[in-house]
Parts: sequence; structure tokens; C-alpha cells
Amino acid sequence: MTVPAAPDAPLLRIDALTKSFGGFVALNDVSVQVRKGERFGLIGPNGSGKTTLVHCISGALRPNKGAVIFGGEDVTPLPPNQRSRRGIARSFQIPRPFRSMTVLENLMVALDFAAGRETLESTAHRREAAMSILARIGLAAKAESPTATLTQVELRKMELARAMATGPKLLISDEAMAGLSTSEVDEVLDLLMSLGGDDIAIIMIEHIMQAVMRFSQRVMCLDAGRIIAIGPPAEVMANARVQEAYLGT
Amino acid sequence: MNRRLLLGWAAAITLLGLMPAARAEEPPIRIGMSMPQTGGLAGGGKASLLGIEIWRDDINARGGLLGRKVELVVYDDKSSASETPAIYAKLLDIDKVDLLFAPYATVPTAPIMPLVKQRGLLLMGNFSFQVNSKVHHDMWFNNAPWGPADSWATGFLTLGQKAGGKTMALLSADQEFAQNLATTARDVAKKLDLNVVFDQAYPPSLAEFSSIVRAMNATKPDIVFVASYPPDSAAILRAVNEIGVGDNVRIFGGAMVGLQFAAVMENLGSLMNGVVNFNTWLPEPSMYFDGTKEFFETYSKRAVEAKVDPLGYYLAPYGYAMGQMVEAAANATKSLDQKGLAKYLHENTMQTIVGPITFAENGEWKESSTLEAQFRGVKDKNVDQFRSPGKQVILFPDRLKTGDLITPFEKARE
Amino acid sequence: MFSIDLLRDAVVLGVLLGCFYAAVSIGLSISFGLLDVPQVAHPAFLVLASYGVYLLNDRYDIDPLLAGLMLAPLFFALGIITYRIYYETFERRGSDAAVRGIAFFFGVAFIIEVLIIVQFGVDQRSVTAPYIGKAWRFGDLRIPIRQLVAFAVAMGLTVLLAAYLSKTFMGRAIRAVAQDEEGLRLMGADPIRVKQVAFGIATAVVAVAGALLIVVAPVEPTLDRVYIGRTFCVVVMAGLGSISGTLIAAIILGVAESIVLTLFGASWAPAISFALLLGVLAVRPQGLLGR
Amino acid sequence: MQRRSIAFWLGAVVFLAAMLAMTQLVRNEYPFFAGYVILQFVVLAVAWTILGGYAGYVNFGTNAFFGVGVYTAVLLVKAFGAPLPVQIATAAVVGSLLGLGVGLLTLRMRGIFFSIATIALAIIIETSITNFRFVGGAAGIQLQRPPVTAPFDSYVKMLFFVQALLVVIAVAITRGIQNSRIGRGLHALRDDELAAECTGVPTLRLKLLACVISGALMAAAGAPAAMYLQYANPDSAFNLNYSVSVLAMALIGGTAHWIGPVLGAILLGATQQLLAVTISSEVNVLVLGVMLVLFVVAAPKGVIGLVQRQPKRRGGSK
Repeated sequence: MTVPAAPDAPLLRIDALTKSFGGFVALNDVSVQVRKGERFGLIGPNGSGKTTLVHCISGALRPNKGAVIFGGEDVTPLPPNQRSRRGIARSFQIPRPFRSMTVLENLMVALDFAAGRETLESTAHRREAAMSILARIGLAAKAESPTATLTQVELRKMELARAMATGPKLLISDEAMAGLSTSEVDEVLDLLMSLGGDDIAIIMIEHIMQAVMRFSQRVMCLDAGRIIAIGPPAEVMANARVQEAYLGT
Repeated sequence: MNRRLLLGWAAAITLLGLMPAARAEEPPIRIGMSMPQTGGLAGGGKASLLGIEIWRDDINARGGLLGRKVELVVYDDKSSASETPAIYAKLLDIDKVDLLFAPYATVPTAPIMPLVKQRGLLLMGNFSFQVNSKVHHDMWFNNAPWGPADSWATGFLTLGQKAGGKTMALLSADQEFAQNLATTARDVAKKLDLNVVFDQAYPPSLAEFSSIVRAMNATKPDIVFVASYPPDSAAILRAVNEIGVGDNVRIFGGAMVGLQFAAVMENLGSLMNGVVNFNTWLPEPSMYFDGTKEFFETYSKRAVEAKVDPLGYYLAPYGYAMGQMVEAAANATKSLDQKGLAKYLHENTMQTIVGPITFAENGEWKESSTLEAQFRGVKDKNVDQFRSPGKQVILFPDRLKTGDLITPFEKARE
Repeated sequence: MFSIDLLRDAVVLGVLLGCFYAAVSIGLSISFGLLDVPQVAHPAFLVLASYGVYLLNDRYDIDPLLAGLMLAPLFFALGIITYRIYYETFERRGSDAAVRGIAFFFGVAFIIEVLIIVQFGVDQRSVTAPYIGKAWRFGDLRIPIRQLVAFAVAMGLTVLLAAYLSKTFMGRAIRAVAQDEEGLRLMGADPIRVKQVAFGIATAVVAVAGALLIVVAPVEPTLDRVYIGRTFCVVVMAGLGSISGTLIAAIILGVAESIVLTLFGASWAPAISFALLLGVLAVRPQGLLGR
Repeated sequence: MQRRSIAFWLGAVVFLAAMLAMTQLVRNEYPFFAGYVILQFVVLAVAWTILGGYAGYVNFGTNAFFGVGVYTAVLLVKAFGAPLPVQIATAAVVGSLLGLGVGLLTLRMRGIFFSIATIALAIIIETSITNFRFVGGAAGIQLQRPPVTAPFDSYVKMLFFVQALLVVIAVAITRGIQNSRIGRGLHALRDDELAAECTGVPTLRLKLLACVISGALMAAAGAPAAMYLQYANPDSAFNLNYSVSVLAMALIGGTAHWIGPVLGAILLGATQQLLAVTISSEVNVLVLGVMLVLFVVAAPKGVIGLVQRQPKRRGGSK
């Protein structure tokens, strides 16, 4: 189904994306590319369009103009579940677990409908796969706990685990560190660093600058729906407009 | 003490003790029925039931039926057809009742017709309409003065034609009873050579009739036949009062269910003046038979306690009459054998508080006694005015007539 | 059977009927449209208010509309209590609040129905007022005055509520709570308290609408069942939470119903209004004036 | 899990055998009249739960699907004298098409729109039937039963057994859904539709599937009602009570497991039958209202929540 991408082709290409709500333009002509396995930081003040961009990539929102090309395929008209099957996974700014289920069941949902399900035919296999992801994330002990009993950091981890269970090529982490303590931030950051690699590109949206600096190979800064800077972390941080956007208001 | 005497006393006491016991051994006669006590038909159902209960108390006070006490077994069918099959199965198979009465109205009755036919049981109908026309059960007796199916419309339309009407408008609720009536009205109109210029069935939940009355007026009918249900009847009269129907209308009404119920009559008051509508009993001189007056004396008292219709003209006396007919048949045949009772009911004329009743082959009254009466001189907010004669003058049938039609409608409203 | 006169009359009467529908739906437009509370008992509250008005009118000869206004504070309190219970038992516990909330309000509606039956019996009731049973003449067009009253009340309610929601602090807070509870919290307003007041207002409006209900036509205890479909239809068609949309949707419905009644088969009237709703949902899911 | 399946099917066979034995041994007909109604509600409540419980989409239009079942049967009997199995099968097909139609129209939107649309649907269909003279229109229609098929000695007993068969089919299908990934997907989308989509769950397809199956079962449950009553009128067939009772039954029983609606339907259905022949008054309606309010407030997980205090959930299924 997917057209095999040329080796040097970007994993994700965002093409002149515009999204407006009524008169309010949340994204204005945004174009950017993310490479395979890249660790990509996305920053910007509140209301700058970060989450809108994530919604457009994951399919929760349809852009007014522009296209989202993933793995060489135009996924703009596809619903989120189709994009998930093609390898786009995400976490949410405010965690959205399946509340009536345990941690393990949350992951089972992902595995039940994941693209690679055929290799995990039996429930036992899938459960095994889920457990190994949980072990990797450090939630194995909580597998049978209802999500309602989880702490904030555990919920964040569970969301990442669930996203991983879909077998993604691109993982979008939407402020997974908001509201966590310093030690917890490091914990999640280490986790994200370890998840990324040759196969999985990660877009990390974050307010905590140290974390972004440490994590990202490239950083993009949005303000009022436009890209105001993109490049290596240090360069972007030094950018006057970025400084203004962050400190000026 | 003398031993013999002692024994004698003992025997006497034992006998005395046994005597009431022996009488109690004769089990009561149980009459089973469902009756709408909630839902749309509840108002009528409760009044009907009270009429039957008064008969039960009267006959028990007279020593019972065939010397046995009469007991009623009554369940609520919620005005719905889907409840009655289970209820009647319970009445027959668990409660083992001796006789069956049908619930008030056609819809709850329809599903039990096949059941009673299959089991060969006598069923006393209660104001249903043409429910036996397909089933053809020969032990069915509809306790309602409708008579032949078309008599209802015939009465009203003949009055209209006599008053010079040539065209007719037909406004009917889109529900079973009203639609059955509308069908006969169309047939009768054809027979009488009336031109049907307006024929609309309105939906049951309609809130506002202004536009439909306006549309009807545009066709300028001479006769307006309305077959409606309680909430709509009131709304229609209101709209008519406000919008008017024009001077051409000779006669208005016919089959508006609701104008027989005290609460509605009280609410509408003078709005009803001039309307010619059907009824089954009215406090007119021609309507009193043996026991009628006493019945209504009792009814008025008990209705207040039971919070049911304080007038109870429409259904209650017929409930009583239903009991009277069974009483007459049982007394004559000296048994509760249902075939025997049915035979008696087919062959004889029963005297009741609503007059003599004779049944036709199909279980309907041989002759229609459906009254068409005109409201006159009604004032607002007064229930008791309806207890005196002259407020609803009977125009039809001729043998019960107590006055003549005032026409046109607009004049009669003054 | 068609003429321009008839069509004109049908439209005029339809607009008036629509205004009546708007008046009985506007409370729901707040409670369900803005606050997302599945208030299935809204029509039951409406009928309850009608019976309250009936009582005041029958016993003390109070004008029905005035009686409705007198009941409004009582209903305001009733609304606050109802929302409190709903919040404590469903909203706060999250998850399937909607499903169980619907069931809860259905239960409440049934209980109200039975209480009315026990108190007033199953017969229909109506009120008397100088404007009931009379009509105004405009040439050969005659308009029932009670319909004009409904028109005036609906207009008044719409204007007042729209002004309240856009001009006052509380009103703006209510609109904000519908969109962004978090943001409201940041503004320093307690969203639960705001919602509680909003629900109270919605229920107080129901008291006035209940007066209108019994002015326009007699009521009976189970009348609420008819209005479940009708009021939700108006609110959804309007676009959730839009007060002016409610008026427009209700008028469209009233006119459509009136035209069908007058010019086509009357028996199709209920289907036409709901087909209209399905049509709107299919073409414009957010409703006519939806956000 | 395999053992559980064997136990389930064994239970189903025992249940059907018991029902069949009952029709052969019990002479008294009342249990079958009342039992039929309860079984019919079991099918409806179980079918409702597929969409309303698992997916959290409240169908107010149970009466629409039920009524469509009734009138499909009426039409087939009137036009072709079709036998009972044909009536039921056709009703199921029509019900599923109806489910597909409403689903396509409204399942893209939030749950409450679907609920409102089902109310609208019920009214539109009822109005259409009311205007459809061939099946009796507003006046209703009386129907003749064909002779009863052996081994049954009365038609009601046969209908009772047929309805029991439908119960087994409905429960088996619902159980199958619950234990499959479809069930897990429905649960996920009930908890959080966007999260489910982003986790790869094709929510629209699952909802449509649930709506189609649920609609088919509801219509199938309605089809034999035509022959049970030997009468049909729009008022009774499309009665709002079906919608409310079924909703109440599912919620009172609990919607997390198929046994919930079964228990709820038996409990509430039996109570209603009992009340109908005992108290017989407004109290009847009051009981429904009070039970609804009590259960949703005090026992949010229904009877099954009360029974299994500590809901030990597992990754697998049961």
C-alpha cells in the first residue's frame, strides 16, 4: 500500500499547512520535514499552534490547506486510525488513558489493531509483546492496575507505552513532562531518548528548555502559527525572535 | 350436668360454628379483566371500572350472583395492546376466573380476541369498535351503544344534511378509533351524496390546530365532522373559537372524544356551545331507566373519593349495565356455563340502567343508541351545570330525541 | 388545494408556532447545548411548571404568565439542586457520565410524571386568561392572541438571554465554561459554580415556558414525552448552545410543520420536522449556527 | 478461555433444552405469555448493550428498530403469508440496514447526536407506518396465526421457544463481540474516542458494525411480536416504553458484561410483569423511575457491579 520511500526521502513532510478556527489562524503556511529516526524538538509559547500541528499530523484535525506526507504517502485525507497503522503514534498533552481498563489492556487495544498484528496472531503473543513494552518503559509492575490508580508520571509513561505498542515510525510526545518533578522529568527524558533510534523518529513538544536542548537534534519554534526559527538547538535558542516570543510576552 | 344435654349443646355449637363455614365454602364468582389505569385511556378506564365496582357492590349487597359473592380481578394494561395477552393468560390460567370482561377501548382488546375465540370463551366488550369484524367470535358482546358500524356517522351526517348541508369536511386524528370512524364517515357521505371537500388526518402529537382549521375553512364546508381524541378535541375547539369556521357551517362536531369527560367540559365551558357531539348517556328525560337515578347518586359520591370523572356519563353506567347483563343471563340460565350465557345474551333483550339492550349476530348492539347531542347555554368553569338537563340536547336517535338542531353553527354558539 | 392566501397564513401561523417551540426549547439550549448536561427531564420540568401555573391560576386566579414568573425563583432553586446532584453523582466521577446521566434524567422524568398523576389525576388541565380564546383580525387573517403571547415571550426570552450571555460577567463566564473549563479556572471563576447558576437559569426559564405551554394548549401528565423529541430536535438543529440559533431553528420547524399541515397531508407533519433535523445533521453536523 | 467457551455453549444447550421441555410439560399457558415478554426484553437489552454499553452510544430508538421488526413481519404475512423464520430473518436484515443508515448519518458525530437522531428516526418511521394503509395504518391490523408446528401444542409456546432461541443467538453474538478485539475497540472508543483513533482503532467502522448488529437483533426480537399479539398498531409497536425500559434494563444490570443486560431484563421485566398483575397503578411507572435513579446513582456498574465488588479485571477476556 505504501509507496517505498527513497532512502534519503524524509519520513514526514509537512507541506504549507494552514489551519484556522473561524477567524483565528492557528497554523499559517507551515512547512517542515522530519527525517527517519530524528529527534525533533517543537517549542513555542502557549497558543502558538504546537498542539494544532500535532493534531494535523495525527489526523485529529483536518488542515484547511496543505498536506501531510508520511513515508512518501499523502495521508492528509486519512482518519487517525489509518495514520496510526502507517506508523504515526502520539501521546496527549492531558493524558487520555482508556479509563475503564488496566494498563495492560490499554496496550492490548493498540496491539489488537496495530498494523503488524498478523505476526502476533494469538492473544498470548500479544500479551507477551505488551508486557515486554511495559518492561522496557518500567511499568511492568503496574500491568494489572486500573489506570485510575496511576500517578501522573505513570500515566505519562503508560501513554508512551501505548503509543509504542502501535509499532510507530514516528512518535509525537505532546508535553509529556508537564507538571512533573525534576527527577521525573529526567526519567521521562531518558525514556524518550532510549525509545528513539534508528527506526523511530520522535517529535517532542516541550516547555522545559533544558529537556529540549538535551533531547533534540533539531528544534523548531512556532509563534502565532508561523515558524520563526528552525535548526540546531543552540542556534534556535539564540535567535532574537525566539527570545522575544518567550520573554517578551 | 346431664351428659345428653351436654352432647346436644356441643352438637349445636358445632353446627353453629360450621354454618358460616359452609357458606364460605361456596367460592366467589371471579370476573377478570384488564383496565387501562395509566396511559392515554386511563381517564375512561377508571370511570368504567368504578361503574363495574358499583354493580359488584350492589349485587353482593343483594346476596350475590347465583348465591355467590362476586369478586373482580383487575389489572392495569397501561392503555397498550402489548400488555393484554399476558394479563388475560394470567386471568385464565392462574387466577382461573369464571368470566371475562374486556378492557376499555379497542386497542387493548384487539389482541385478546383470538385468544378467547380459540378457547371458546364469553367476552363482554367494553366500548371497543369493530374489533370482532375480522375475528368473527360468536361469544362476543360489545357493551357499547354503537350498533352497526356506520350508524355513528349516519346520525351526524343525516342531521347535517337535513339542515341543508351539501359538502363535508372530515378532520380526524391519525389513530385507530378515529380512523375507523373516518372510514365509515366517508362511506356514509357517499351514500348520502355529500361532497367531501376536505379530508385530513392529523398526527396525534399535534400542538396547534390554527393552521389546519384555517386550511379547512378555505374549502368552505357545510358539515364539519371531527373525529378526535381528548387533548386534541380541546385544542381544536379553541382554534375554532379563535379562527372561526365561517357562516356556511351548518353543523360541527360528530365524534370528538373528550367532550364527555368532566375535566375537559369544565375547562372548555362556553367554547363547546353549538357543538354537536356523540355521547352514550346524558341527564336528559329520555335517558332514565330503572335504576339509572340511583346509580348516579352512588357514582357521584364514590367518584369524589376515587378521584375519577365526577360526572361519569360516558362509560360508568355501561360498566354497570355490563354487570346487569351477565346477572340477567346467569339468573335465567341458573349457571355460569359460558355457552349458555352466550346463547341467552344472543336471544334476549336485557333491561339495564342504560335502557334495553339487544345484540345482533356479530355481537354489536342490534340498534344504535349512540347519541348526537348539541351543547347549549354552557357557562365557564362549572361542572355541576352538566348535571341538569338542557345543556346537551339529544338530537339523534329519534326515539331518544329531546330537541332540534340549532343551525348554523355560528348562531348556535351564541 | 393551494392558494397564496393559504400559504401566507400558514407562514404567519408557522412563525408564531415556531416562536412557541423556541420558548419551550430555550432552557434546554442552555442546559444541554451550553452545559452538555443530557437534560432528558427538561420537558417533564416544563409540564411540572405548567401544573404549577394551573394550580396558581385555578386557586388564586393569578394570570398564567405572572404565575410562571412567580414560579421562576422556585425553579431556579430546583435547577441548582438538580445540577448539584448531577454533578456530584456523574460529572465528577467522569467516564460514562452521559449514558448514566440520560438514564438518571429519564428516571426523574418518570417520577415527575407519576407525582403529577397522583396529585392532579390523568385528565388534561388548562388555564383561563383574558388572552386565551380570542383572536386578532388582520384583514381576513385571524391570529389567536395566545400565539401572539407566545411570540412575545419567545422574543423577550431570546433577547434577554442573548444579552445576558454576552453583556454580563456571569453570562460570559457561562459561555466560556462551555468552551474551555480550564481557561475559566485560570480567570478565577469556579466552573462548577458557574454551571450551577447557568443550570438554575435554564430551569427558571422552563418555569416561564411552562406557563406558555399551558396557555397555548391544555396539558396532561404525559405530555412531556411528545416534547422530548421536539425540544432536542430544535436545540440540535440550532447548533448547540446558540440562543439565536434556537429561535431560528424553531421558526423553521414551525413554518415547515404549518405548511405541511395546511397544504399537504397533515398526517406527515411530525415526520417532516424530524426529517428536517436529520437533513441538517447530515449536511451541517454542527447545526445551523453551531460553533 | 476454551473451557469458558465450552461452559457457555453447554449452558446455552441446557437453557434451550429446559425451555423446550417446559413447552412440552407445562400445560398452563400464562408462564409462556409472561415469559415471552421477558425473553423479548432480554434480546432487546442485550442488543442495546452492544452499542449503548460497549461503545457508549445511547440508542433512544429501540422502539424504532422493534417496530420495524413488527411491521416487517406484518407486511410479509399480509403480502405473502410468509412463515415465521422468514419474518424474523427479513426483519433482521431490515433492522441492520436501518442501523447502517442511521449509523452512517450520525455516528461520525458525538454520541448525543446519535441519540437524538434515533428519536427522530422512531418518529419518522412511525409516521410512515401510520400512513401506510396496506399494513393497517393508524387503525392497526388484526392477524391470523397459521397452524402451529410440531412439537408445540400452542402457538404461544412456540413463540416462547423461538424467542428463547433468539436470546441464545443474541447472547452468543454479544459475547463473541465482547471477547474479540471488536469488544476491546468499542470499550476503548467509549472511554476516549480520539485516543482510540490515535491508537489505531477504526472507530467509525466498529461503531457502524455495532449499530448494524444491534439493529438486526432488535428488529428480529420485534418480528414475532406481530404473531404474539395477532394485532399490530403503530402506537403499540413504536411505544417509547420499549426504549426506556431497555435502557433501564441494561443500566440496572450493568453494561460491562453481556450477563448485565440479561440480568437487568429478567429483573426489571419480571418486576414489571409482576407489578402488572399485582399493584396495577401509577406505581408501576414509579417503580421504573425510582429503580433507574437509584441504580445509576448508587450502583453505577449495575447488578454485576454489586455482585463482583472487586472487579478483578484481566488482560485477557472472559
